[in-house]
Amino acid sequence: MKISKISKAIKANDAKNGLRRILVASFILGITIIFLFLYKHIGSVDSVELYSYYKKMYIHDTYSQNAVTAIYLNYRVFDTFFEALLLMICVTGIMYFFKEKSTYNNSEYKEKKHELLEAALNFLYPIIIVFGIYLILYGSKSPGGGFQGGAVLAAVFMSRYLVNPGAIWHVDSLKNVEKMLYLLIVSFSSLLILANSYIEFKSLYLIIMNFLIGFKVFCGLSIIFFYFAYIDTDSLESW
Amino acid sequence: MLEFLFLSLIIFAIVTVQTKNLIRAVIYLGGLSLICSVTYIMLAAPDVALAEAVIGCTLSTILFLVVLRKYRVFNVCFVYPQINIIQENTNVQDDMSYMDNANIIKLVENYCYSKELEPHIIYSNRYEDLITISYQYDIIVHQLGKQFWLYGRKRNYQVINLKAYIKKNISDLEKDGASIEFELL
Amino acid sequence: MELYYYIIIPVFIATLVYFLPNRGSRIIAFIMQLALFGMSVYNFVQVKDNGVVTNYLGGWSNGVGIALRADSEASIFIVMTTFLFLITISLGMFKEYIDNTFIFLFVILEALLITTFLSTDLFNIYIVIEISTIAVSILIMYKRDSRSVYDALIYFLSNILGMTFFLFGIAFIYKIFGVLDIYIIAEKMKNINDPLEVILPFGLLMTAACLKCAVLPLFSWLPKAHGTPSAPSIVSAILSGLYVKGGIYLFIRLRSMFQPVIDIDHYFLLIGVITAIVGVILAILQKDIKLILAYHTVSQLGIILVGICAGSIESYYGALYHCINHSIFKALLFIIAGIIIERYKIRNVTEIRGVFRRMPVVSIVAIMAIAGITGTPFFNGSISKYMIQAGLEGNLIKYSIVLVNFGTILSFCKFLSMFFGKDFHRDKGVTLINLIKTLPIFIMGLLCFLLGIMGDALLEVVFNYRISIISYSYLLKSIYFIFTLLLAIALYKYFLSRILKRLKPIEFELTFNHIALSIVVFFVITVIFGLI
Amino acid sequence: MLNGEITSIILFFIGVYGIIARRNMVKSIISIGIMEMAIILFLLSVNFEKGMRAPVSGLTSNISDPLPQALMITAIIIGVAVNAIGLSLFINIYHKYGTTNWTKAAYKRRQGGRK
Repeated sequence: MKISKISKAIKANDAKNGLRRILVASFILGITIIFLFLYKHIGSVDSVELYSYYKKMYIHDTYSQNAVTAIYLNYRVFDTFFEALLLMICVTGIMYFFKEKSTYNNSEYKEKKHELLEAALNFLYPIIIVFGIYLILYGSKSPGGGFQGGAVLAAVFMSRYLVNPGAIWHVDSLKNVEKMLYLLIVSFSSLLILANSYIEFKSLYLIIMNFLIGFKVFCGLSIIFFYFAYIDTDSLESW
Repeated sequence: MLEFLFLSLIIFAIVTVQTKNLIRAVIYLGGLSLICSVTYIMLAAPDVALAEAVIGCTLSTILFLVVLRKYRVFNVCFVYPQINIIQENTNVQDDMSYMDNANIIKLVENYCYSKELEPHIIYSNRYEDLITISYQYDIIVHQLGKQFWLYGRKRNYQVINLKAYIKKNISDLEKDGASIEFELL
Repeated sequence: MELYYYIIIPVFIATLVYFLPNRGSRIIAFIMQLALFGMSVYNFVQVKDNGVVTNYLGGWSNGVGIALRADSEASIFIVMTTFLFLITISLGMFKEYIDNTFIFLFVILEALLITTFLSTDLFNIYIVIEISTIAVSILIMYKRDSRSVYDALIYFLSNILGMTFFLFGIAFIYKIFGVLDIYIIAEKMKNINDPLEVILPFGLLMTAACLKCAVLPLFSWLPKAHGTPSAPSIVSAILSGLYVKGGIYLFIRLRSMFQPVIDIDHYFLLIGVITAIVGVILAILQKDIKLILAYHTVSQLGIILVGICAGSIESYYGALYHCINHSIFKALLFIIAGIIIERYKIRNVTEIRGVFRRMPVVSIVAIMAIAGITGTPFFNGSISKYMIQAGLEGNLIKYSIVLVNFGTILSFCKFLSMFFGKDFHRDKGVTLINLIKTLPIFIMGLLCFLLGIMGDALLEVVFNYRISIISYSYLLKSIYFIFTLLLAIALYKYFLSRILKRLKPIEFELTFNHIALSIVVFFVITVIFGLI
Repeated sequence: MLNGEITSIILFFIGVYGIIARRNMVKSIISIGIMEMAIILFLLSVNFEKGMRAPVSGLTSNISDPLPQALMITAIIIGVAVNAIGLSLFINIYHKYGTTNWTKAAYKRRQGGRK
């Protein structure tokens, strides 16, 4: 008797939700069609000006073989400046939302160890690390760059967690390294922004910047992942 | 080739939004991200494709999965030892009611639904599991006849809430003559 | 001097402070603020003398790189920013929750705001607003209260959603014009004849800007973010006083960018009026101090929007002047609300009594700020509101602004009643006047008065605009104000206070799904109005 | 018939549908992710024509537009930061309110933010 009542209520609720979703879907469908119609009438005003400039001038201006790197490290380095800041603020926020833990070596994770996986990954680590560093160093010549390389290096950190969740990590030093790297990024990018025409070593500059950004991104993403993996439930409860 | 990729993008997006199960939705999002990455290569943007593959596909998906794994599932391990062990404890020989565990399981499940957790119950009859698997489970229910022992970790706040919940609703169980002991480790 | 220094110095100092011990960092931040304020005043004088300053970062001109541009409006906004941050940081020096992380985020927020005012690149503005959204959502839950987690999530996601629309708009702009610099786009906009060709980027960008300005259907996040219990009062002051002005400034620039093709000022005028009325009605119905102030921010933003879109120069400059005035008295009111909450430990206006006896200096300053916001003669609000009203056409809008002002006075009668009456709580000691703590708020209270007395002179200096305040009409207005005030007090005492005691506080609350729906609906309506 | 821009407009509105229709918080974050992907796809296909080559290794003729690519790397980083912050706030809210549903959370917020 009771169960039938409950199931009836659940069914009624489902029907209501389904109706709402159909209404929303038809509304959105209508908007999409209007949007596509307006998109067909979109104008164009000699819109390839900037594109053709970059196409012609990027090697001459920046000594970079990769046009994308030329843009984000030279023409629009001000964006990159903020992008690195974004990652740092994100890390600050996550550190704030998940309060810091006093000890990281939880015995509860210790038994979870996959030996086969570990053996396979031990073989793979050097390859991944070399690949990441290659992406960073050759970012100004071939596809890749600081962001991608840093993320690949952070993947190493994550796979270590998958293999051996009980390992002890020293994140505090990573945090300080991140701040230090950001200060260096700020100084270097300011150098370019304020005195671009006086810089002689532009190709060296690209490599240094890529290197700094790569390690900054590595630190940031690793810390984010670390805090997610070892969320301290006590700290969430305490406030 | 590109048209095919575009079509699969749309299909994947619809499936991702429509799926009820969150974990599946996250996996579909990862797949969507991977197809996007392939599409970017076809659009002659290898830098973006690399970034999307590493950051969008791998890292975001892992973050989602870590969050979901920690906070959607409530693992319950139900242990009832084999009969020969019970027979050594002679006081429960008279009837076979030790098999009747429905009430306490229902209680735990009700608690989970009220907190929007997914109860994940595993039955076992091997005594030694108690020790070896203790790190994986939020709570372990150990039954001997009409006696139940519940073990949970002190640091797990859900277990503490569950204890309060069971204390509140203990009268249903006591009707059948069952007794419950709750231990925080 | 390069404009880049206004961004690099706060960012560099904030990151450096992150390393240092807590005690020293406050002093460094304070000294940096002082220097920055001096620099911004210097910059303002420079812009005043030599005209618009444009710096091309990295030496790439013509939209290839990113440019910073300071005209007289941007430079006065920067002076305002540095001044308010100077005040708030000097007030925050003595709070125990101020640590390195807080100073880092707070000073970074300043740098981001300055960049919003200076940058001419659409994508750069997008990144800056995105970062500031993250920083603000951390700052508003800085004191860790379980209610504010929800507020922070709503604030965060609805703003991110708005900025997604903004990014899509940027994508269309890039498709049409091929550049990202606002001023170059404005030049190219003259070649476009049909509004149909740019209606999509217009709708998308304006939706995001209006979300930041918190107009009618989209303001649900603002009271939550500004009035949330866990936000330190100096953060609320900055958010309500300054941060929303970033949205207004964005709106002004986007509007002038699209002006040659799409001009739908009458639509935004209507929205502004409705926002002002709804905001003030909701403010009257609140009991929580911070929420009252937050809803007043909504209604004042509506008035500013009306001034910008009214179509006459007088009300446009009036709106800009009202931005400055509003940031001063609203920040001051939030700070005072913080002091009162700290003393009384309750937030309900109907329960707090006898503030004047306990904190006389603070109360005098508060009354000055209230005089500013209600538009009392000789205070700053009266000048800017007078200017906005003078430039309006059409009786309906004029009377609705009068109505809004009456509502503001009525609502602040409720606020005013807090200062009198008997203190029901035990602790009766008069607060000792700490000179260093009181000096900043005293300066701000004085500014409310000075900006009123010397309003015409200041307007001439800042905007090169001479207003002609006819003394006869001003006198008439003063008499009219006194009459309104008496009416409002009577209405409050015999009618409203009794209703409020029984009434449960009504909040204009939407869940996130409804916020998203309202954003989409707003977008559709904007597009329809743009095409008509 | 399907080109990159039309696909991305459709994807964008699928994301919008997800945000409006689904009441789960994680679903909202996922939908915002889909919208961001759509915008990235749009910008990359703005100046793209068939047969273009990647703007790397010193090519200067017939290469795809490098500017959107540089911008979109930024957008991807912003996306992961938004995901991380959104998820961490979500975990907090889940702990405090015990729900992942927007409507229920709004109700509980009105009650004073307890479980």
